[in-house]
Amino acid sequence: MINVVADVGLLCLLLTVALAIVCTRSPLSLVLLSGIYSIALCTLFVILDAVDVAFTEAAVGAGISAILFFAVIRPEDEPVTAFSWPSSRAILLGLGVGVLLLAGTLDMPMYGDHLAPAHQHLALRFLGQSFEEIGIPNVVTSVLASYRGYDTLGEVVVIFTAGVAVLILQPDNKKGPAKPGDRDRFAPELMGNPVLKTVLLRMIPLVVLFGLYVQFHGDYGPGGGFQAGVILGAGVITYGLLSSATRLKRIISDKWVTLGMALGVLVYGLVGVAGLFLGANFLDYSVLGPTQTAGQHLGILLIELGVGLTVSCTMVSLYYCFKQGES
Amino acid sequence: MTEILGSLLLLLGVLTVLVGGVGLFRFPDFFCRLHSASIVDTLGAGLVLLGMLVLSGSVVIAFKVAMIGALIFFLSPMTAHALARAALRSGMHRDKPGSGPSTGGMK
Amino acid sequence: MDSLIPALENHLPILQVIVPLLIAPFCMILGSRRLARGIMVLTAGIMLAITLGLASLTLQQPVITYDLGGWAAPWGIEYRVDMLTVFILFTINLVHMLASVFCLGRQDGNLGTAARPAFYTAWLLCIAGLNGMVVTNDAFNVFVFLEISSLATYTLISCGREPLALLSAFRYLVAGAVGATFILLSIGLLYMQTGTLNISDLSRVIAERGSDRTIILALAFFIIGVGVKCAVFPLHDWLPNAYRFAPDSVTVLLSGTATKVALYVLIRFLHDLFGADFGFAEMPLDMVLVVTAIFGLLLVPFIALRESNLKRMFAWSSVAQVSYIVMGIGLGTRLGIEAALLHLFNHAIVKTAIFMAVGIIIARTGTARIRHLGGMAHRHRFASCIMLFGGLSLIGLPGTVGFVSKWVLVTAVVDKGWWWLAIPILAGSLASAAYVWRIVEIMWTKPAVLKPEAPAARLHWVEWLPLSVLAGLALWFGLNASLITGLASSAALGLLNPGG
Amino acid sequence: MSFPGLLNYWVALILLVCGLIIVMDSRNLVKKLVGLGIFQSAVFLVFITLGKKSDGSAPILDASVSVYSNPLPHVLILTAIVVGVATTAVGLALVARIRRAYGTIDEDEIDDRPEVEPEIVP
Repeated sequence: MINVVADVGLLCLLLTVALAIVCTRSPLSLVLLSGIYSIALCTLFVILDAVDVAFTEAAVGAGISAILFFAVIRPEDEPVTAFSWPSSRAILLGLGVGVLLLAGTLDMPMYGDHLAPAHQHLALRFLGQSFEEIGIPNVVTSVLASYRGYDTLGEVVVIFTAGVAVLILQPDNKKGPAKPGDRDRFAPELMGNPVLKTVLLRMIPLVVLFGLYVQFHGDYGPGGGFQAGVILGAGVITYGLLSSATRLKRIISDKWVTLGMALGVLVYGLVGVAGLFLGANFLDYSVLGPTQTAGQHLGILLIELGVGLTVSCTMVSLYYCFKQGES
Repeated sequence: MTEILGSLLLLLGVLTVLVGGVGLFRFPDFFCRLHSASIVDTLGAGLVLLGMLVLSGSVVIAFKVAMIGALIFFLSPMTAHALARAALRSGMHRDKPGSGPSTGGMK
Repeated sequence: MDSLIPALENHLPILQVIVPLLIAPFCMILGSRRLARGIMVLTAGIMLAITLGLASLTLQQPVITYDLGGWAAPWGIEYRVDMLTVFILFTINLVHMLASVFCLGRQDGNLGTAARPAFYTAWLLCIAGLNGMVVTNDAFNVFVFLEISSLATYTLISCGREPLALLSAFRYLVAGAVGATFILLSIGLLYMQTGTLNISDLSRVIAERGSDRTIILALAFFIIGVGVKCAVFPLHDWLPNAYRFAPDSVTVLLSGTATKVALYVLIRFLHDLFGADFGFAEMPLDMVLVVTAIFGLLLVPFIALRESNLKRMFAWSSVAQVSYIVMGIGLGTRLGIEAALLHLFNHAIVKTAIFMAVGIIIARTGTARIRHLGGMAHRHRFASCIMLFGGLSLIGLPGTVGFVSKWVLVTAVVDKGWWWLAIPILAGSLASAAYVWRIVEIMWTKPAVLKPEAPAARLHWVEWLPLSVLAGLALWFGLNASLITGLASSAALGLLNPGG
Repeated sequence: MSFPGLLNYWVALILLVCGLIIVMDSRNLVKKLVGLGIFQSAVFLVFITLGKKSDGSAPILDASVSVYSNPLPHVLILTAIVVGVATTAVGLALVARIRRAYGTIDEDEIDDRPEVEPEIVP
């Protein structure tokens, strides 16, 4: 009952924020609104039992996306009028499409229906047998890393591709490396503020610790390589914001970041190739250990490390690249 | 007993947040609003977390809730500080409501 | 070593994809542009070899499957190779091989030194994603690899010299992301009603349960989503500018591979997933596809005729040619698919050659404006002749490959009883003759507009070799069509009767 | 319990249309990307809703729980969210470059500029 109330309430919130976004023109307000939207969506995902997804949405929607958007928007983009209705042509088209789609939803199974076809076929085996076959309690991790491990390899490659893309797109810095005294336009208020520095610098080890916890606890609870990578990356970026990107680059240079990005994909891929050499199919972890579950455990541990490495390095690389574009 | 105590704390926390939300709308200028938002945020979230702490059955969950509480205790005032400082730096003053740079949808 | 080769044979389907996928990050680590280029061509060669290996395997065994992670089909992700797969793999890997040789001679893009190896990494990721889409038999896996190739493609396009390349890439990104999300939604709706993601399994379950409104909705979303990726006529908006502003080598690669793979996914999903009975008997899909195709092939040539930029003119022509392929798919018959496949192959070869020739001319003259090209044919004979030959093939003149596929298409149309469709096909060909003639007239008969460039740069082997191979193939398949028609027809047969 | 019924899907549908309207109607490149995010999130909502079982709990095996929601849509959406943020990152990098090249992120202002092509005198 309480779930349903929360579900409906959050749906209303989502609709309100989405409508506000349709009518808003100011980029700053848009980014803030989309952050609120993400948090609402993430809470809704918890209500709908998708804790891993909610975790990711929180890290991505409210975290990375917002940071990236803030790196791109500028005060001079703010329009004179902050609010405008969409054109009537778009509204009409949207309404038309919406009514058509509404008719298409009528055969769908109801909310929470136990007999819905989606719960019958594949899901039965994942829920019923994954513990014997893989031996970890978080079924989402089992499916993600083993049954559909190849999709996850694809996912890591997508992140890597985005990292490569942003590297290619970063403007060539012809002025040479930035001087140590350069102000960080990314977050000017963070630098040289004793309060922030005192609190946040002490937070960084905790953030890193939390990241490692999420990395290695993903088998038993929500979390895993992706979320851990985002958290670790956030910890490193916080340091960059507090001192300066130049300082951070002296500790972790661009080259190492790029290397880590590529290495993560290679780790994942080579775990798969190891299966080939041991006489099994690509990404079959069962042959990696003495027993099937031991092999699956080892394989999942390794590939999650690869995911974490690629994601965290890509985060830092994104920060460097967007930083570069500001000079 | 613990159940009643926990529920009371949760309720109190929610009410506090609600009051803060009203303050956010009713106060005249940026700094008053910030005041309402930040103090209430810390107290309200703290009360809710305390309620959850009381209600949580296991030590592990209680520990995690306590960690979240500690995090909010440190970070929430800090955020308010950063916001206030940013506002002050960009030329917003208490005696001139609504002054300062254009902030999009904000008045 | 002896034991490794038969073992490798079993793993060919996965090697086709993971070889480029894992070499790409390796390329990035090396960080050297020269090495990256060498590796890129080498990888292209290996991929073509793997395709040929797969082709020889499919001759013995019509369907090869491969369970990734060792999980049996509907639970894990499955790779599935049959004649049709091999046909498409051969097309795109052949084009990729030649395009990467061609790429060696280009100093494309305004890239910083640090970003150069990244360009080749993105190139490899793009082709890896496309190969992954072809080989997989899992609906969601299609989406994942579609996104890999798309992200890499946006990046490659944005490397173009002019700043408008950035805006074109952005517009393609938005259109492509909307299309991919439609495909994702379609997969979600299918999963909602069937509980499975494997394409063969999906088709079995749909056949058992029968269709309902949700499945119809899924079909509609799928057609729109994949239509954006194929640049089917009303959804083609991103293509002309993306092709025009992309670096020359990227245009060459994309025109022969990206839209072709999207068309393959369309064929695969319509027949293997939704089932021809559902799509063509229950739903009026044949009418929808054929009507959009008619509009595309009749209207687009007129846009091309008014185009002032050589590269974009041929990009428009690609939109028109896609319409012929869509018409073949829309017929839904065996002959229709055969015609679509033939045209797909021919267009991949011919358009790749044309864009190579265009790239060579643009690199020499420094302009792509059609009115600047007066008299160029006499200065750049080889490239201009190839362009002319390609243009004739686009029209479908007898003796060219274009004739073969259009002939089969007309046969298919008559066979289906829709003989009146032959009229738009002929009209479309005449219209394309108009824009090809315009180029010929300017390049051969008009006086030179531009001063001759300093010593006319000779053609490098990386320029004439791929061009000659493509022209040779086009000529050979045009004169001796039986081999390629045979392949296309058995691929179509394998699609429609998977058992026999 | 049949109350929410198809409500989640309908809301997802409205969000989908909202996202589409933003993408089509907006001329501001940043707003387009925000719209794209909403458009994608609507699809995420469809997937997650279809995986929900009433009175179910998160698919983390535990002796005290008997009904679990369907884990497969969660896996798919995890991947899709990551793909979405990757697209957004590439899009924003493009926007940053477009701003450097044109000094604006408004499509109308960019389209208004005449196309510069090397004009060569014969």
